[in-house]
Formats: sequence, C-alpha cells, structure tokens
Amino acid sequence: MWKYIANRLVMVLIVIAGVTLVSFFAMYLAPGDPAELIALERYGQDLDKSQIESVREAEGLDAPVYFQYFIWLDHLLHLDLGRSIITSDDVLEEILLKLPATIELTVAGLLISLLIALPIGVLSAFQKNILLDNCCAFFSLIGISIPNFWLGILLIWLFSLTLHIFPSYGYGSLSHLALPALTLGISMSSITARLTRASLMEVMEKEYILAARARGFDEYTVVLRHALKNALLPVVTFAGMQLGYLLGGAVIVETIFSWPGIGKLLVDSIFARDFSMVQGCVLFIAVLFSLSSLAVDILYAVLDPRIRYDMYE
Amino acid sequence: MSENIKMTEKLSMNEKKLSLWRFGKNRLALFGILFIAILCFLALFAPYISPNDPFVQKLDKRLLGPCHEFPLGTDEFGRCTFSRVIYGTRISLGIGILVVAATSIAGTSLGLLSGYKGGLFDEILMRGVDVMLAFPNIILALMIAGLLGPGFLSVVLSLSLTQWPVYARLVRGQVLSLKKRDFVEAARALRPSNFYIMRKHILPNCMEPVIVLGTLEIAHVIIFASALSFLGLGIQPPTPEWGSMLKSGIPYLRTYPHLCFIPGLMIMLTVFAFNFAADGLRASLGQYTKQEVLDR
Amino acid sequence: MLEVKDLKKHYYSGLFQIKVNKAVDGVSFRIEKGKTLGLVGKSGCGKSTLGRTVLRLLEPTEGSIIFDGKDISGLKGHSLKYLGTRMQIIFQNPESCLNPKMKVYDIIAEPLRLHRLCAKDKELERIKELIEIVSLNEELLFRYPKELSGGQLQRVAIARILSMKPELIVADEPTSMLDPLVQAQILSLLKGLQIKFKISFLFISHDIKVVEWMSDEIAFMEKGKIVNFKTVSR
Amino acid sequence: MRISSPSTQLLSVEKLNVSFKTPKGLVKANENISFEIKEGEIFGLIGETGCGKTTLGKALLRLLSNNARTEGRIVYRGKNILSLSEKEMRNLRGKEIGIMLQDPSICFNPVLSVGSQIAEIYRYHEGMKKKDAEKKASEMLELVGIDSSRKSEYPHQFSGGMLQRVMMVVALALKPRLLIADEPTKGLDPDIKLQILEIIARLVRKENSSMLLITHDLDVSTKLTDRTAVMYAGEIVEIGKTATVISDPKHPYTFALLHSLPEKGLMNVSGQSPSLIFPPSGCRYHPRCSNQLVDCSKTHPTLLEHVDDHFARCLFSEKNSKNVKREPHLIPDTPSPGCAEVGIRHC
Amino acid sequence: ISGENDETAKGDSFVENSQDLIVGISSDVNNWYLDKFADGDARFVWSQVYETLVRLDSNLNIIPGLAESWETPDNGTTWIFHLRKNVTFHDGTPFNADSVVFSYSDKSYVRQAVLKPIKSIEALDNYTVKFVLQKPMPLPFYLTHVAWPIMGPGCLDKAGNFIKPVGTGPFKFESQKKDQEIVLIRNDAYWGNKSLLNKVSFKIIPDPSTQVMAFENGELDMIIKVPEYDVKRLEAKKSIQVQKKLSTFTDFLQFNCDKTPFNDTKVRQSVAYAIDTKALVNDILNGVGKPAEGRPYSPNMMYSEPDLKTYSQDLDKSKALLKEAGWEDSNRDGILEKDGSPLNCTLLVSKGAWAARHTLMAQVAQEDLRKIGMNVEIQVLDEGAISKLEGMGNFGMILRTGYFVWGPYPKHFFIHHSKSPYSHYHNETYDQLVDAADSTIDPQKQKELYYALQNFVIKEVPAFYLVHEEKVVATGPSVKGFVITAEDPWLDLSGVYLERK
Ligand SMILES: Nc1ncnc2c1ncn2[C@@H]1O[C@H](COP(=O)(O)OP(=O)(O)OP(=O)(O)O)[C@@H](O)[C@H]1O
Ligand SMILES: Nc1ncnc2c1ncn2[C@@H]1O[C@H](COP(=O)(O)OP(=O)(O)OP(=O)(O)O)[C@@H](O)[C@H]1O
Ligand SMILES: [Mg+2]
Ligand SMILES: [Mg+2]
Repeated sequence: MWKYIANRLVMVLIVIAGVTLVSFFAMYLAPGDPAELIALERYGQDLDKSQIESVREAEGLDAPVYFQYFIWLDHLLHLDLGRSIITSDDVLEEILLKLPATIELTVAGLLISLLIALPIGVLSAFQKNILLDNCCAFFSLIGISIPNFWLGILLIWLFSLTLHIFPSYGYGSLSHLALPALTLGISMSSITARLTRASLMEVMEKEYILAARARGFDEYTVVLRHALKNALLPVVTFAGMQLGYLLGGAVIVETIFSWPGIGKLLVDSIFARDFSMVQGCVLFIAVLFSLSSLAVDILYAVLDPRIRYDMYE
Repeated sequence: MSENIKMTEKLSMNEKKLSLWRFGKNRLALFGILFIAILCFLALFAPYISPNDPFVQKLDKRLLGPCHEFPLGTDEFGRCTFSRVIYGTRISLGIGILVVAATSIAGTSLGLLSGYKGGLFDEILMRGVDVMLAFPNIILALMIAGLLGPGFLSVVLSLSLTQWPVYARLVRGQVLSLKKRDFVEAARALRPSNFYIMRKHILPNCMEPVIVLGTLEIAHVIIFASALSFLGLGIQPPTPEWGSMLKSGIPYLRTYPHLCFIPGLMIMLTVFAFNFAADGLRASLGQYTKQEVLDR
Repeated sequence: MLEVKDLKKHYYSGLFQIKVNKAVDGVSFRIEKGKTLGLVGKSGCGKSTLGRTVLRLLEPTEGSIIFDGKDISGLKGHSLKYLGTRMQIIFQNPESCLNPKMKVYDIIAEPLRLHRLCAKDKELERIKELIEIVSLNEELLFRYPKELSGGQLQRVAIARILSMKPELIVADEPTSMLDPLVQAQILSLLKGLQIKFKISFLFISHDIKVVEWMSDEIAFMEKGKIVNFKTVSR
Repeated sequence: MRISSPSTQLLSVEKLNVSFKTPKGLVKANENISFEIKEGEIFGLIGETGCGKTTLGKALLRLLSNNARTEGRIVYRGKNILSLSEKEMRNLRGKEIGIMLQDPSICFNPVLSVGSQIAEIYRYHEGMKKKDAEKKASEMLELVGIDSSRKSEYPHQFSGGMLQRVMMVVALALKPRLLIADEPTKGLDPDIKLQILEIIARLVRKENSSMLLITHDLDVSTKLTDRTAVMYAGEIVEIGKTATVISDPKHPYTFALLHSLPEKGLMNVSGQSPSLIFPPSGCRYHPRCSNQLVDCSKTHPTLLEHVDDHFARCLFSEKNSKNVKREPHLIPDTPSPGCAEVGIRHC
Repeated sequence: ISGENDETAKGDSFVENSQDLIVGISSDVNNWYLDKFADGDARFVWSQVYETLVRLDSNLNIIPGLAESWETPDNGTTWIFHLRKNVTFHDGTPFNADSVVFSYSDKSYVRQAVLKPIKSIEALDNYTVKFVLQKPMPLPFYLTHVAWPIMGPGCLDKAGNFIKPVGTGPFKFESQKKDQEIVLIRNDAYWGNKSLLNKVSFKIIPDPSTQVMAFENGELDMIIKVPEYDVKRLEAKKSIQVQKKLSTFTDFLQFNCDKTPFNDTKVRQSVAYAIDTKALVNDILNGVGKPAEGRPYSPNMMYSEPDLKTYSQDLDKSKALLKEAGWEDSNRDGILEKDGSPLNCTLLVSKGAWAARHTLMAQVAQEDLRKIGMNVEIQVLDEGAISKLEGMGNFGMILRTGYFVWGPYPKHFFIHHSKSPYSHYHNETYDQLVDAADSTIDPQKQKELYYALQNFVIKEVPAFYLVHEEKVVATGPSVKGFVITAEDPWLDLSGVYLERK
C-alpha cells in the first residue's frame, strides 16, 4: 500500500506541476500585453511607452517566458500568489479569507447529497417494486439534467419569494446556508444516487453474493456484510470526483446566492479582469481538488484490500 | 409452425437488430430521441416556426403574458419569448454538437494514438489529461472563456479545450484493453501498417462507448454553455440563448417567473432528452450489467 | 524451415523499467518443413511468449530466428511485411481472436485484400473455397463472430490464415477452450491441413496427450528454458 | 432399475425444467431432468459447455437468477425444495447441502479476509465465539493443506488452486449431507487437479456424505464417481453406473465423447453444440449423429433402461439392443400439461 | 407620529425599539483612506463617517459643513475657510486647521487627480485655512464631494500606515466583514444633531434584484437604489415608502472619437437621432428618470439652458446623415458598409450595480442602432475592465453615468476635454471653452460659457446624453423620518428613526 500511496503522491505532484503550467500559460490567452495592463492599473489612463517599458522591466516581463514561469513558480513555492492587479490585495490572503465560506457550503452540500442519495440508491437497488425503482431512476435522471443555476432560482422563487421560509441571499446563519446548500446538494445527489444504485445492483449480481447465499446466510447478512462495503467502494472514489463537481457547482451557486466564497471571488475577478486573482483562484481550486482526490485515493486503498496489499508491488 | 418461423427469425436477428430492438423497448430513450428530433426540427426551421422576430423589440408590449400574438408572452423588451426560445435551440444544439464533434474527434484520435503507441508519448499525454481533469468541472472553461472574452466562439473554444481529455482517457482505456485482445495480435501477424490496425481493428471497437459518451457530453456541454451564458461569460444578449435569457429574467422572478421558468425548462428537457438517449444507447449497445439488460 | 538459436525475451517493468521477467531465456530448436514441434509446459513458463517472439510479434531481446535460411530476428519495417503471409498464428481463445465488428466474410477476406493475394472479382470464389476446406457452412459468411460457436470461430480463424498459404503456423493452445468433440474436430482439421499443404507447426499446449497426438517432436519447457526434447514415434 | 429404497435415497429430482428469459428468447437450460442421488454416493454429471450442468446444480439450491423459471420437483429427504419457504431454504443451504461454485476466483468477497469468510460460517450457523470460529477456520485450512497463517490474507492473494481448496472448506464446513461440486478442477494444471479431487473425495467419504460432481472432464468422472449422468442440450441422455457408461456407452454422444480424446483416437464428430433456445427437433443429437435413423429427426426419444440401471435416450440403441426394458426411467417424460401440483416457482 | 426633532418627546418610546437600521448597498468599501477614490456605494458609507467642509442641502444648495463660512479675497484664486469649533474626531482628537491640511495633502487622491491647480494649503490659525490656487476656481463646489472629506490624522499609525477610519461624522466605524457587512455605531460626541439610530448596518448585496427581494422579505430596512422596474410595485405597497428625486447624474453614450466610425461627427449625430430617449425612460425605465435627449446635464443643476435644442428620434434624418458620411448598405445584409468594412462597434456596459439599468438601456440602444444599419456588440464588464479597454482605446461606445459631477456645479464638461483621462474627443474650441468656464467665478460669465458648452455638445455630440437619473430610495415599514437628497452618493440619515412593531 505504501508503494501505492507513494505512487499516487508522485502522480499528484506531477499533476500539480502541470496545473501550475496550465494556470500560468492560460494567461497568455487574454488579449493584450500584460505589461500594458499592469501599467494602466498603476499609472492610469494616459500612458506613454516608457512607462510600459519600465513596468515590463520591473515585473520581469522582458525575460523569456519559461524564465518568467520559473520565477513565478519560485514565488508559488514560497506561498506567494502575487497581488491582485485591481485591488492590490494579496491573492492568497484573499482566497484564504473566502475559503471558510466555500468549505461550509461544499460540506453542507455534500452532506445533503449523501443524505438524499444513499437511501434512494439503496432503496431503489433493493426494492423489487418496479414502480418505486423506476420513480427513483427517473428522478435521479431529472436531477442530473437540471442545471443548478435554474434549480437555485426555482428554490429562491419557492422558498424565499413565495413561502418566505429562507432568505434569498447572504451568509452567516444556518438559514442563509439552506438554499445554496440545497441547490448544490440536490443537483449532486442524483449522480450519487445513480452510482450507488448501479454499484449495488452490480455487486448483488456478483458470484460471491450468490456464494454467500449458498452458505445459508440470511439476506440481511448478505447485504450488510457482503454487498454494502463492496458497493460503497466506487461511491467513495466518486466522492473525490464529487468534490470537483461541488467546487464547480459552488462557483455558480455562490454567484446566485451572493455567497462570499472562492467561487464568487473567481467570477468577480473574471469580470474585473483581475488576472492574477483569477489565476490564483483557479490554481488554488485545482490544487485543493488534486489533494483531496489524493486523500480519497488513500482512503480507498485503506478500504480495499486489493490495493492495500501487493497490487503495486 | 408459424411461431417456429417467427422464433427462427428472431434468432437470426443479428446484433445490430437486437440493439435496435432493445432500444425500441426503452420508452424513455425513445422519448429522448423524439425530443431531440423535435429540437433539431425547431433549430433548422426556426425562422418558419417562430411567430415573431426574436430580436425585434416592442417597447409598448413589454412583459406580456401569453396571448394570441405572443404564445409565451414577451420579455422585458417586448420580444417574443416563444420565438426566442425556438431560436435558442439553434445556439444550444449548435454549441453542443460543435463542441462534441471537435472534442470527440480530437480526444479519440489522441487517446487512440496514445494507447496504441504507448511509451513516452502516452505518458506525456496522459499526464496532460490528468492535469486537465484536475480542474474541477467547469472552472477551467470559466477561466478560459473569461480570458477570451464572451461570445459564441469563445464558448465553443473554452469548452472544447476542457472537454477533450474525457474522450482521450476513455478511448485510451479501451485501446489498452483491445490491444491485449487476440484479434489485434492476429491482425498484427498480417503485418499491415499501424494506421491500418488502428483504423480497421481498434477504432471500430471503441466507437460504442465514444458514441454513448458523446451523447452524454452533448448534455453536459449544453449545461456548461448555458451556465457560462448565465454567468455572463458566454453568449451575450440580445442573442437568444437559454442561459442568458434565464439570467435576464431574474429581476422579474417575483412578477413574471415564467421568464425564468421557460428557458430553464428548455435546458432541462434538452439535457434530459440527451441523457435518456445516452442511457438507451448504453443499454442497447450492451454496456449494462447483465442484470440491467435482463430487467428490461 | 525454422531454426531458433538461443532466443531470449525479457520483459521489463516497474517505474524505471528495471524489473526483469525472463519469460524466454535462451531457447534453441528447429522445425523441418511439414513437421510439427510440440511445446508443453506449465502455465506461465513462457510458451506463448516464445511463440510470439518467433513470429516477431514481440521483439526478441537476444538470439536469432532463421526462417527459410534467412535471419529474421533483426528485420525491420517493410522487410518484415513479407513474413506476414508466410508465418501465422492461431490463438487459444476463439472468442477474442476475431474482430467483433467485422463480418466473417470480411475477416477471411482481410489478408487477401491486404496482401493483394487475389483479384477483386475472384474474392468470393476464393473465400467459398476456403470455408469449404475448413468445412463451414456458407450461410455463416455474413454473420458477426458473436453469433458463431467456439468451434466455428476457430475454423474461421484457420480459414483466414489459410488464405495466405502460410508455411509455418504457431498454434497457441488452439483447442484448450473447446469441448472434447470440437477439439477433436479442430485437431483433425489441422492435421489434415498439414498433410495437404505441407505446413510446419509449432504446437503449444499444456495437454501432453494432445501434443503427443499432433507432434513429431516434443519440447518440454520450464521457466523460460527448454529442458527436454522427445521424439514421438508412430 | 428399481426405485431405490427410501432409506438410501438422499435427493431425487423429478421432471425438473429450468428456463431463462432472455432478450433473444427462452433458454431451456434444463428439460425434464430426473435422477436421484443415494446416500454416500458420488454422482457425476458430464456434458459439454453450456448444456446446463451449472444451472442444474444451482437449481438444486434455488440459487438461480431472477430471470429463471423452475418447474418440477426436487425432493431432498422427503421435502420438496422448490416449495420450501425462504427460511427453511436457508437452513438447508450450507448445512444440508453445500455447493462449490464454478469459478473460485469470483466466489469470495474481495474485501473480506479468507479466514473471516470461513469463520463467519461457524459464527453464523453454530453461534461460535469469534476466537473459536477463527481457530476452527485455521484447522480447516490446515486440513486442505493451506498454511493457517495465511488466513488473514485476501482472496486475490491466493492462487486459483488454493482458492478451490478454500471453496471446499467453505462448502464442507458444516458437514453437509450433500456436496455439489461444480467443475472443481477447471483451469488447473493437471497435477494440482488430481490433488484437489483426492482431497474432496477423501473428505466426502470420511463424512459418508454424497456428492454431485459436475465436470466435463471424462477422466475425472471415471476415476471418482459411482454413477454418472451425461447431459446434452439440457437433457440427460444417458445415466448409469460409471463403469458401465464408460465401457459400454449406449448413447452415441457418450460414445463420441469417450472417443474424442487423443489417446482414444480422436474421433471426429461433425456439427456443433445445439442452441438451447431452438433445440433441434426429434433427438437433440441427431444432426451430429453418425448412425441416425429416419425417425431421429422427428421422434423425441425417451430415457429407457437398456441394461440394469443403465438408461439412455436413443432410438438407435433402442432398436439394436435386445434386452431394452420398455420401462421409462422414474417417471414417463411425455409432455405433461403442467406441474402445478408439484409447486411451480416463479422467481 | 410627527418627524419633529423633539428629542425629549421621543426619548422614551425609543427605548423599546432597537434603533438598528439595516441598509442594503451593492458594493463593499474597499478603502477608507484619502489616497484612493471611494467608488460605487462605498460613498454612502463614507458619508456617515466622514464629513466635508462644504455641504449641500437636499435641493443642492450650498450650506456650511465643517467650515462655517468661506471667502475669496481675490476672485477665486485664494480661498479662506473658517472652521467650525468644538468638533472632535471619533478618536477624541479635536478637528482643526491641521486636519484640513492633512486631508488635502498632496498624498491625497483629490490633489493628484482633481485639485491639481492647488498651489498650497496652509493653516492661518487653528480654525482658519487658506487655499491658494494657480487660477481662479469655484473651490467650495469641489469640496462638497463625499469622496474627499476631512479625515483625522488618527487614521494613521506612527509609521504612516492606515489603521482605521477616523472622521467627524454622525457614525463611527465599528466592524467590517468583507463583501458582507459594515457596521457603524452612533457617534455620541457628534457636533450637530445626534443621530436617533444606535447602529447602522450596511449589507452588501451586489445584485439589485436580490436586494429588492431581501428588502421585501424584511431582511433590509432600506435600499438606496431601487431598480426602476420594481418602483411601481413597491410604490403600490402601503407599508413601503418610496421617495424619488432627480439627481445630478446623467447617463450617456460616450463615443470613441479617435476611431472610425465615431471620429465622424455625422455618425455621432446620426446615433443621436436614432435613439429614442423618451421610450427609454417611459418604457424601459418605467417612467423613472427624465429623457435627456442629448442635454448634457440634469435640469436641476446650475446653468441648465431651458431653451436648448435637443434631439428627438428621427430615423430618416439619422439614415441620411450616415449616407452623407459615406456609409451604405452595399451587400444588402442590413448592415452599412464603407470602403468594404461594415459599420460595427462595441458598446461597453458596466456590470456594476451602480447603474443596473444600463444593461437594459444598452440593449434598447443596440436595437435602435440596428434599425439604422449599425451593428453593435454589447460587452458587459466590470468597471475596472472597462477602464482598461478604454485606456487601450479598444471600444466604440461606453454607456456610463455621472463622471466628475458633484453638487450642482457642471464640472462634468471636463470629461470631453483633451486633458481628461476619460476623454476620447479632441477639439481646441471645446477645450478653451471648458478651461474658461472653470476658471471664472462670476455667475453671469459662467452662465454664458456653460450655455455655450451645452450647445456645443448638442452640435458636436462628443457623447450622446440619454437619461437624467432619478434617485429612488425605498424604506421599510418601520423606518421613519427619512428625506431623500438630490446628490447621489450621499445618504442623509439625520432624523431617521425606527418604529418596529
Ligand atoms: N506483456 C507482458 N509484459 C510483462 N510480462 C509478461 C507479458 N506477457 C507475459 N508476461 C510474463 O511472461 C511469463 C510467460 O508468459 P506466457 O504467456 O508466455 O506463459 P505461457 O506459458 O503461455 O502460459 P499459459 O499456459 O498460461 O498461456 C509470465 O510470467 C508472464 O507473467
Ligand atoms: N442467468 C442466465 N440467464 C440467461 N441464460 C443463462 C443464465 N445462466 C445460464 N444461462 C444459459 O443456460 C445455458 C446453460 O448454462 P450452464 O451454465 O448451466 O452450462 P454449463 O453446462 O454449466 O456450462 P459450462 O461447462 O461452460 O460451465 C447456457 O446456454 C447459458 O448461456
Ligand atoms: Mg499462453
Ligand atoms: Mg458450468
């Protein structure tokens, strides 16, 4: 297992290195000369060429691109994500400031999704009631198809404008969390439910379930002891991917509900053309995602003996 | 006797026919296909179907409910919502098909090459894929669209740039397992060119999952594209796009919620249809577990 | 016909390609024209690897393979192509050795088309001839492999190979997945073909009785090396 | 043959029909299967791939998948298995009838250690403490020649042969009266094969249990079984004492099977296995048969006793052998209107 | 209950009511110090904490602020302000001439950007400050602006780093949660009428429609910028009070006169004829606001010419002008061409909630211009992004509002002056007119010059003025005593109190 973990760790490091590369060079997609952009911010509208050139020199923008990349990387390693071009706030500080809100939202979303998904998934896999099963399958398909921005607006309309139960915006209390977390949770639960269902159904078809029955165990033992753990393994792996889904969804949900998290920061920075902030946010999210999928992989390895032992030896 | 003949017919039904038959039995999939067909029809004949010009503003007829002239009412500029929704199919389907065409071709070819050739190329490409997939969901697309500035092209470009790895990874996995199959070895024993083997033996065998994935991806891409537009980074008004229509309907949510409901519903139904179709395809192409097929 | 001298095939694995698996580790033998060399050994001893290396489907690590008086172990690219028609292989698992997306007709016609062994208009005739040799029914020609039974599939595979009139066939456990009755059919078919077309065989199996029936000489393999030869007397 | 006295009869299968519903049609995997197993007997079942052997084995314990439809009677010690409740069935499984499923590599839960999967049986059925159960598991492993220190390992760490042995331990753990062993030697190297079979036979004989040995290896069947049934296309085509079946087969399929081995001259039989959805008319074997009569393609032969205790389903033998008793095996297998009275089970 | 300022009468009834006002604003206060410009809604918050030397009443008349009186001995080049005594900053330090000098030091944004002509500022004594300018200017008008108020030196620590906002206003800074909330508490040592409120919380909700929802749900007591669409509905509600007042801001389409097509006056004029500003106000803005029809500034400001000849929609004239300018539809696609290149341009619109109406107005303008064969592409961007594109000259038109406006004084014309950083128009006559107008303090002369300027803008159209903004504030059922002011970034909470049920 250690080998497996080491292997995954190396992979994640490589991926993170790649992520930095993409984040750095994506900036070159933006039209315009970066030196000019910075100079504009610094010296205002009426620039002359010499000012741009001096910025270029001061910021090291005259060096070859790969050299700039390494300098940027060096800063990164010292946890320096640079400063916002617009507000000249420290990018990392700003992100860390918004992090708790995003974590709060995603964790609540995850909990809600699991709370909805696991019972539905298990129920629809076991219930031989065709109607119920079809209903579950149908609703999980609806859940997958419903765009979360629309869901968010529907929830606002229903719970905030019509029923006046939850506030439609803002951050702070549990009732503020309700709608954004529901939006995120519902739209994700359908995927999880589907996966749980499919995975359980697949496991229940396995020969070892038959073998367990052949040993005279009751259905309860068969399901709880033999099926569930196996069935939840892929769900665990999926949790890693879910996090990506959550983070992606958070961008939209945070924007709809004015939730002061990283997602909203990212969207706002995109509109403000605050490239260093955009870069920082995207990089941060990607690294966060990579690390958490690493954690999930390790968890998986601990749970699954096929990996825990010798697979990578 | 006649029953016997019928049964023999069924036996001689080849795999393709059997797939079709399975698909036909899946009602939801049929609904999906039907809805997609309707959408395509709407998109192709939008100018003939829509009662009004989707761009023309009638400021004296703002925010009307459904009426004779405007079947779904009007928006905040007095434009016909019905016509705009119909024209919206063009954009959504257009982006979906364009992106999926581009990414599936690029992703499949790269995955094919990478899986077949192996070695350093494979290693580099797969790390590249890992890197692309390390950016969650729509975030990278968001960034690219943001950097490129809004517009149709930038939506297509940003989604294409971010969606190809899905295919590359899928196809590579397929190729790796196909490569181990004896028929590829047998074909190699004939000593044709590598290109021949890829084209003739490997590609056709990984097309089925690619087709299923492509159908699913159309659904994804449509959601992503409308999300970008919803955030204001995609298609810009006044172009009738469902996501941006939804967004501009928000201020009227209390009084005219249908301005939000209709485009949202269209996105959902479209995505729904593609998901159903993909589900049906997957089942009929035999990519389900044994049980699921038997259940049907 | 075929002479193999001190052939080695090592697999490298691990993160830095340093782990070595000596699947074939110095093997020499010869096969005369029209004769069969049987190869038996435990599972995993390197039989399949040897068979494939001889055909140059795998790159040999070391050693020479002399086919028809010519060393083919170092051949590259285009010059390998002509081997395509002369040496062929039959596989163990009939279900996986045919492309599931091609019809039987196209599977058999593929070598003909690739090597331009037959004019376009004579193709059908030739294929009918071939399936007659392996005693298959014509109506199967336009089916997909999934719709055929194991024995039929193996016959299709043989017909496809015969279309090239090969001189050497490596048969890698061609009947181990088949039922006794069908195994008997295939083995006698192979034997018949050998006599009719003077084909040499490298016959791999772990069933000593089958190998004894098929071969003129038997090589026993253990851990990548041939440990013993035995001539079969008839 | 006379119907054996009830005291020695352990299991009798009467007119068992199993069919599977599939998109391609109804697969009639078992048709009109009737046989019996006596106490202490090893009963062999041979036949080619896909003829329905495994289906039969699973049907005995009601382990078939949901799309299966089972009709007929399976009488185990006076009880009809097909009409038992799920609870009674659980008491039967493992304790009374053990089964070794076909492929050991997929029959163990990959996330539970081998030892715990054995111990679990003792804990569940005999209420043992965890420690005792584990001790018992180690003992059992040692019995089949596996070092007990490996009990904490996981199935994927065992080789195929070892898993077969563990399977055996699991199946025999509760000392069942009847063991169903489905191809316990498939895919193993010849020397391990014999080893395993010897262990099985030893264990079975020791407990004076019975065994249903499913195989398509004639050698194995010859060496181990007391009586053998030969299946073809979902039907039993020949049944009798192993020695007589091997030395004097009455059905051409058995004959061909025996002579298709290389050492027996590799007799060449044309044709291929029949489809179970659309089986050939008349005698199922007639398209491949070398000595077929005109009637063979029209009349479906019944299973008739040719010599003492030796039944076969063949018109040709019927005609040629003099002392055929025109007395069908167990119950006449002319098509019957239904099996309502014996308990039809729709799963 | 009457709104009289009889404190003793109200003292008791207030005890039960928590006097905590919650106000919705759309952007956070990003800086509290004078080295940067306070933009957007930040100024509503600033106006509670900081005060200016000169103030405006709710009808834009100049009244004393922190300065009790002022004089100019030499017709506008030197200005002497007499300061109010007994005023203390929030940190307890006294307000005096030094703090004025501190607030207008050359480190301040206002000195660097707007009051460049100030030569020197000196404290004549503790309560008298002298400003010396390079040229005559109506300085008191400038000093009314909320974004350059008087700050206490206590803002800074010893090293000169900003620590916390220290002003003289009726409220003190309490706490701030970035992009969420700013809390102010009453300044009990306020020199004027002390606020009746204990606490004011500004909730930051960028999206105007979300603001309205929150307001209607009772989560907010007051919203300062009600979207035009919601005005009628809110007005109809009994419990809600909506106050409207024509403000000093005017929305306008600024042309990039350095580039084709808008370097041609005829094209600009044709745009002016194409857009129906009356429809804009009546239909899109639901009657909130006043059609400008090209008039450069709001009629409630100084020197607004009543007989100005303004534009009204005339598509034929518009098309004719374009034709004269050489634009013709040669390929019959509905879009005009000249020398092979089509009549395309971009229209930048701010995403900010400062003027949410702009996205709507832009789309109507786009549709109007399409009718005359001009293809307009709208880009909705952040303010920062717009100024960047603007700096690079990478645009056709910008829809914006209220630059350089403070009080009733029409400083606004400077925006088209060559020296203005926002100018994309270069005309010597215009520059001279603006310079002359700005360096005179004689009302009669000023009037003449500003009339001339208004006519010039109408004729040359460096920008086309669309709508005079009407400021709309809505207050919830419990808010009493609020009176709207005409100056926009200014929120007057004096006399406001709460009566919750
Ligand atoms: N592609 C490969 N990469 C690395 N090792 C391999 C590869 N193919 C085979 N091996 C190893 O080489 C050894 C010989 O394998 P080979 O398939 O030749 O055995 P075999 O004798 O044919 O066995 P069997 O009877 O099971 O077919 C085995 O240890 C196997 O694990
Ligand atoms: N669950 C099922 N659904 C549909 N068809 C089935 C199912 N199980 C078995 N069959 C079919 O029933 C027939 C008999 O299968 P069975 O597994 O009993 O054969 P077998 O004699 O055990 O073969 P082998 O020797 O390969 O194990 C086969 O044609 C098989 O395809
Ligand atoms: Mg092999
Ligand atoms: Mg079986």
